[in-house]
Amino acid sequence: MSALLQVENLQAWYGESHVLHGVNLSVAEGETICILGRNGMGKTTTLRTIMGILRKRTGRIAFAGRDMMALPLHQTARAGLGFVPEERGIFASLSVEENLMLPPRVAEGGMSVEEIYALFPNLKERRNSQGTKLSGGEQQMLAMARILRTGARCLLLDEPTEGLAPVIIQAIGEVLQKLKGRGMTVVLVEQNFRFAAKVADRFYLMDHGRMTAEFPVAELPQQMDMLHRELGV
Amino acid sequence: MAAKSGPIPTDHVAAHPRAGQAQLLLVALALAGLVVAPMFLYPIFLMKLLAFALFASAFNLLLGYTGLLSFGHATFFGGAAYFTAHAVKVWGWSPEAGILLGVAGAALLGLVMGAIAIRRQGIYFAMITLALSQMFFFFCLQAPFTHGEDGIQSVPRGHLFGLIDLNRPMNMYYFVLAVFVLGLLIIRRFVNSPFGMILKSIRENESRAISLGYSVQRYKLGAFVMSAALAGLAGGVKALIFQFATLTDVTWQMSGEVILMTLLGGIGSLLGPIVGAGLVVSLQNYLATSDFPVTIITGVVFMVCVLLFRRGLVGEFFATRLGRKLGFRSES
Amino acid sequence: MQSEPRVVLSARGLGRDFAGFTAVNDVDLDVAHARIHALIGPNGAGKTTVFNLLTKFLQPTRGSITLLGQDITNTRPDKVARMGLVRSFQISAVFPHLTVRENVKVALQRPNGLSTQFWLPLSALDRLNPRADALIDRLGLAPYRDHRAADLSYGRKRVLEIATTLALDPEVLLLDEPMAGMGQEDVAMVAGIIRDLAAERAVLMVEHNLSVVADICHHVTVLQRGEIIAAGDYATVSADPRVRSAYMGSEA
Amino acid sequence: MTMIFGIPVQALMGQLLVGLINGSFYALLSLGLAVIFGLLRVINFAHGAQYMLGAFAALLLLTVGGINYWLALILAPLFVGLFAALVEKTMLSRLYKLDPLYGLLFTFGLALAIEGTFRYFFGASGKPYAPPAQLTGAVNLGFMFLPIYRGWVVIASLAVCIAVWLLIEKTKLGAYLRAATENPTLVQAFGVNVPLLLTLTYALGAGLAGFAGVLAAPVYQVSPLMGSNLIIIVFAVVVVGGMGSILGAIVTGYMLGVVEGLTKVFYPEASNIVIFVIMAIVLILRPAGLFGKDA
Amino acid sequence: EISDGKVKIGILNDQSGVYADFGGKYSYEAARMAVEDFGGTVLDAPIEVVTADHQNKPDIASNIARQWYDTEQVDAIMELTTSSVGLAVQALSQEKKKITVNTGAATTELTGVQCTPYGFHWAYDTHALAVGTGGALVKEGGDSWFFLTADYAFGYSLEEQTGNFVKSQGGTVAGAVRHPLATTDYSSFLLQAQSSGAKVIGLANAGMDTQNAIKQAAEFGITAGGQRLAALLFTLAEVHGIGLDAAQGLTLTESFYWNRTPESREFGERFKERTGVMPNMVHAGTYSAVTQYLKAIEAAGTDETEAVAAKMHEMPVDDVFAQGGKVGPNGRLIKDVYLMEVKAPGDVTEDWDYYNVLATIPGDEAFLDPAESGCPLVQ
Ligand SMILES: Nc1ncnc2c1ncn2[C@@H]1O[C@H](COP(=O)(O)OP(=O)(O)OP(=O)(O)O)[C@@H](O)[C@H]1O
Ligand SMILES: Nc1ncnc2c1ncn2[C@@H]1O[C@H](COP(=O)(O)OP(=O)(O)OP(=O)(O)O)[C@@H](O)[C@H]1O
Ligand SMILES: [Mg+2]
Ligand SMILES: [Mg+2]
Repeated sequence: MSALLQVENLQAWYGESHVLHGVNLSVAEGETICILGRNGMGKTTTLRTIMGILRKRTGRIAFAGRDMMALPLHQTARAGLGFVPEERGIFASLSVEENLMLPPRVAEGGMSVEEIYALFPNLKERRNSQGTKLSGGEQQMLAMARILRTGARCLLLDEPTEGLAPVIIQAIGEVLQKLKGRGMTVVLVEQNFRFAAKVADRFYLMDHGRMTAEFPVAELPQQMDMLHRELGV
Repeated sequence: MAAKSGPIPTDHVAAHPRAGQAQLLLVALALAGLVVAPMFLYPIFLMKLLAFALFASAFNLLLGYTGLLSFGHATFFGGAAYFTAHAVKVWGWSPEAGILLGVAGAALLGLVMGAIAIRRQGIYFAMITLALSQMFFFFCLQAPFTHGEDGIQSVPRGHLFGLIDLNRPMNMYYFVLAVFVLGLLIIRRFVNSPFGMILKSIRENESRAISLGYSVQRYKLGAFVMSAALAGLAGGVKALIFQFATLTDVTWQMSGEVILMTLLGGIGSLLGPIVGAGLVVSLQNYLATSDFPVTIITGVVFMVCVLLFRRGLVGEFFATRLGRKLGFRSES
Repeated sequence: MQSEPRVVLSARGLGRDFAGFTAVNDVDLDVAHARIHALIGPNGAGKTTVFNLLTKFLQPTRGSITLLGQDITNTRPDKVARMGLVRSFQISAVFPHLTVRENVKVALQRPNGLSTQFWLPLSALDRLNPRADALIDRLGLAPYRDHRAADLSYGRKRVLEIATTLALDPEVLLLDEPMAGMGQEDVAMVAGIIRDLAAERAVLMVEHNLSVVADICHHVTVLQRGEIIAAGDYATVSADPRVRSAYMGSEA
Repeated sequence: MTMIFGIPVQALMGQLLVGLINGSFYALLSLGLAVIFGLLRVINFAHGAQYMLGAFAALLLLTVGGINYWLALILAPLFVGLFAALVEKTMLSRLYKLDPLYGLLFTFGLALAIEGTFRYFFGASGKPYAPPAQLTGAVNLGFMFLPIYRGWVVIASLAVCIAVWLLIEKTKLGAYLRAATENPTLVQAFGVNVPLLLTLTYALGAGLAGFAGVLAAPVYQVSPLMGSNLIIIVFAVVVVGGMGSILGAIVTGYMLGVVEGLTKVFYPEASNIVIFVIMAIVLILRPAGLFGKDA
Repeated sequence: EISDGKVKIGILNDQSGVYADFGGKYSYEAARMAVEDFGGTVLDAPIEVVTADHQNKPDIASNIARQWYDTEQVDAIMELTTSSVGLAVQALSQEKKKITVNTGAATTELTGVQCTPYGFHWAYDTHALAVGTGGALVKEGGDSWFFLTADYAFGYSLEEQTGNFVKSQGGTVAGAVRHPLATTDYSSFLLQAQSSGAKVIGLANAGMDTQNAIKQAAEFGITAGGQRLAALLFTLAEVHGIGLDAAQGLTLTESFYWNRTPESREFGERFKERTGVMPNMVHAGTYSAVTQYLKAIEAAGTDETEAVAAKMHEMPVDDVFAQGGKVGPNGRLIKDVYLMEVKAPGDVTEDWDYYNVLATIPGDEAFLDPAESGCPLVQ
């Protein structure tokens, strides 16, 4: 089975500072992978580069057999990639519901608004208030929810549990399981190792702009020492 | 509206070890240039340049270091020009007293306008200052002492401290140069003071500054009044240079012009507004007596500058390798 | 523990409405010297709003607040900060174009009264360097001392923010999710720092990382839908079935 | 005769109507400006120049191409919009990432260049443009003589205002645009072709200015300077209405037309600045403008 | 005897604003034409004409004037459209001891309280306009007036002088409304004028303001309703600018009309050849002013200011612009002015032939007696 998302020797720069030094990554269809790493190692940058937001980049990115390097930014989403940014990106000038409805549907199979509201009752209750008036955690929910509607095949989630109450984290874990059941592919960046361990099939460890280790969830017990050393888990 | 700058490269080109000396040398050269300039160039033109450079620098004190875009600075410049002109012509005050009155008047106007506008931010701040300055314009239009469209004409330059005859162009020139240098020194000290540091941090993140215990309104008001007073200094001097105070100096176009000068040169650096003012004034001066259609050229120059030199001419220079070697940092 | 902890910050009947929506209602809170007090609760429960009310970034609709024996219900936020109540922000708040050291010095210079002196040169601030560097070292930011804050990664920005807050040496410290987005190794470090700090001052913090709460907090207040549903030490609170279902889920 | 403040009621009604007519120009112009500002965060200083372009386009279409008013009413805004799209695509779009000041500065330069060019080729004092034969003459309303053309101006501008308002508020377009002003990259990452959207928006705003220009051509002298002082007043209208609020711009446009009209009766010298007085008061009391959402 | 070996005349006026057609580049052409007609040299020294745009701002104007005098050896400055500019440059020129001949500005102050020994006022002034338009209309029965006045000094003095003259002829002033400069919409003011019931609406404004007011007056049926429109400062150039449809029936005063005599026709045609437009009183006046200045130099045998100014005060003015004109001790050129009525579009047989000359007002009536002008130089 060939990979749905294939990244080879990806390099990226912010202005003159070189941040990614040859990232290799491959994600099979329906798989959930998790990128671990300390602060500032380039996890966010990896997602932003794959998404095409950071455009000063070299290497190869293939998604569903298509070369993504030449694609203009707005086509990336159309190709089926969905992105939840670390800083959430809730729009202040839009209401919660408008925020939710904003991203265009790119394919069939996204969740319906009812399903989403059932999943995140807070959002339903606050749906007419201004997007950025939500609490930090609610904004995080909204950012997730927004992308679930679009029917993207592959989600890039940047620390989706940051600032969330344990119940909600649990709920998101369940959502991810459910999505996996539907064949969704997920690239997760996480600091919350316990959460990641529950949902990921495979782990990458990132250090200074490179992937330094890769192992399936089954090998987790053997890798704990290394993780402890690298991350302080 | 704080200026955003593009992504900043983390690996700064280290300043050359003798960068400080190089900068000092540049400043000394520039000063020497200004001292001998009237031998080669028309002194009135040079004085105009200095007056506007000071005005733009005063404006930049607010925009570049506090992030407040005032669209009403003509009030202080033109208002001070009227005050000085009136004091000198009608009351027979000495030039230095007249200028001081202009400065004080501008500071007072700044205090009033600032106190009203400072509670608002960004474009709203700009709009309130615009509105208030339009009212001041209307006042000037209607008040008898300004003589409406005619302005206060034939303002005597008088004798500085009762001694130096300012009617002699060279005396006047060196007087203006001294005022200009003094103004710049004040600005330089102001922005590089602990107070300036707080202004900078307010511009960067206002609520954080509040949470650290700073009453940001007062700092902003302080900067506003300072900027107004210095703009008034420029205006008062201008009235003596041209022996004239007119409505032109209190129109919104004048407020716009100083914004242009500052942005063209580059905000947030001391040199930027001076270069910007120099460019605009020279352009106007050159085009006024040439055959070119003035506005087309001015317009195109602005467009080109905005598109190609976004950090302003000086900002772009600082961002070049040479600029960084000389130890300049584009600060905005 | 010692005899009677001295209450430095207290709120009575605190409430705040937003256009018909009650975000905080009838909250009583006592924060004591040398104690770490945690405020937890589901997202949107009103924790940040309580912070905003206490620091006067928001004006309460109801209730009163007392800081160090003085009523601050109608005091301006900068005044409150000068009285010794300083907060950090949930969404990272640094001065992006200042260096790490300058960020800290902005805070350090305030109690010194240096900040209004527009006639002094910047070098007047040099005497603050040792104290700034000490703080920076303590929080592990030494390698980045001369970097602009904007260039730091997210987690380090949070650490910097704490450093800046500490520079004021506040009587009462309000920390809004100080560990959110931080790597595990930093979490442990920051938790240690907070524990140290609390020896000489009161700390009120919002935190979702329950292991940290369990570790270092003396007292926990649980908020839901703007109201207090439980209060006590961690063991008591975490045993409360309402807290479990509303906040912790089955995990904790 | 009944009097109000020493003015006969009849005369006052005439003044109110006249104010409303002028208000419809303000509404149309501020609508375009509000669209551009609200959505692109660009303070379009070239708006007055684009208004003038619309009027000149109509004039040139007539004198050079023999094209009548009605066709010009469609063609001239299209032409102005196209020109604006070109400017946006090649130049203005590079400035979005920067502070809004740069957009202002650029469009200011653009306005100077356009006006200068027209002044160079057509002189400053301008040319007349006759109203279409169908709309000449006037009707006697009893209290005043209403030129038929002015009546048409009110109808046309109301219709266009409502259409644009519906387009932006009632379609998803509005949400895209508002979001794109905050974070264009993210919106684009959601699959929206933001650059195209912005180009079209700028063209729409400029086209509206052009439309107002054609409407104005038979009323005012068509001159390169006709728009130069307008921008600042129209911008004040947008601010009073609440920046980003399309409805606010429209309603405030009409309202301020009336207020200005009344000022012309009671204190005519101040009629140019009454808008600024109102702006200052509104901003002090209601910082977000009459219709703006609180920031 | 010619300083710096040449005679340099500066034409300083508005070349990009609302008065660009009123004077503008055409005045510069008129000046050059005068120099060419004069032969290009005076006392064997070449004559040069320079020009600049003062953008209607007195401060810009006095800057340019100062620079011309200080660095470019300009000997005299002429044209100087708009009163504030005229006054500023005349005052500066007195200080610098240079001659100004004003052909573009209207204010009587130039030769009144602010007169100078070296300042001349050539083409027209507010007094002539008041007497011409005001006086003639009262005689025709237009005895009640309402003024639309631009809110600045020029507007006031035009209103005041015309009003006074109307009253002195037995007419009344029903009211006035003062509009800000550069107002675009006059409908509100026109309604007020309409409801005042006055027989004549006097437009005490200039340039684009007058143009828009006239245009809108037609639209609101002012003239159709029986009221007359009197544009107090309006010339051929502006009539051409708004077109006869709007301007027909308008009454105005000019001191020159190209289609009045064979000489003026010949001059007009030559001027049009060069510029594409027929001259108005400002252009013809500038031609005359330059010519007279050169004649004075010739007569004085030097370009020294004092001597030339004396000659200019002395010599009669006889050229295409003025016949039997004389210059008062206050610097005022006294010559005939003409009351015109703008023809209806159907009555025009020739391009630019826009006027019927209704009356000729003799110079002594049109202009203030120097003795009464308030000029301190006149005992
Ligand atoms: N806009 C930017 N400009 C310059 N450098 C940046 C920028 N954003 C990030 N960096 C740098 O790039 C490196 C990688 O940052 P990135 O945000 O990808 O890290 P991360 O692994 O996601 O960290 P965190 O866990 O803190 O979110 C860091 O060293 C950071 O300082
Ligand atoms: N300015 C405001 N206007 C309207 N509603 C607001 C405002 N600020 C907060 N709210 C609402 O009040 C509620 C409480 O918000 P708050 O930010 O205090 O939650 P929180 O407990 O800090 O949550 P989290 O853990 O997610 O940060 C939320 O539902 C939020 O939407
Ligand atoms: Mg990250
Ligand atoms: Mg919160």
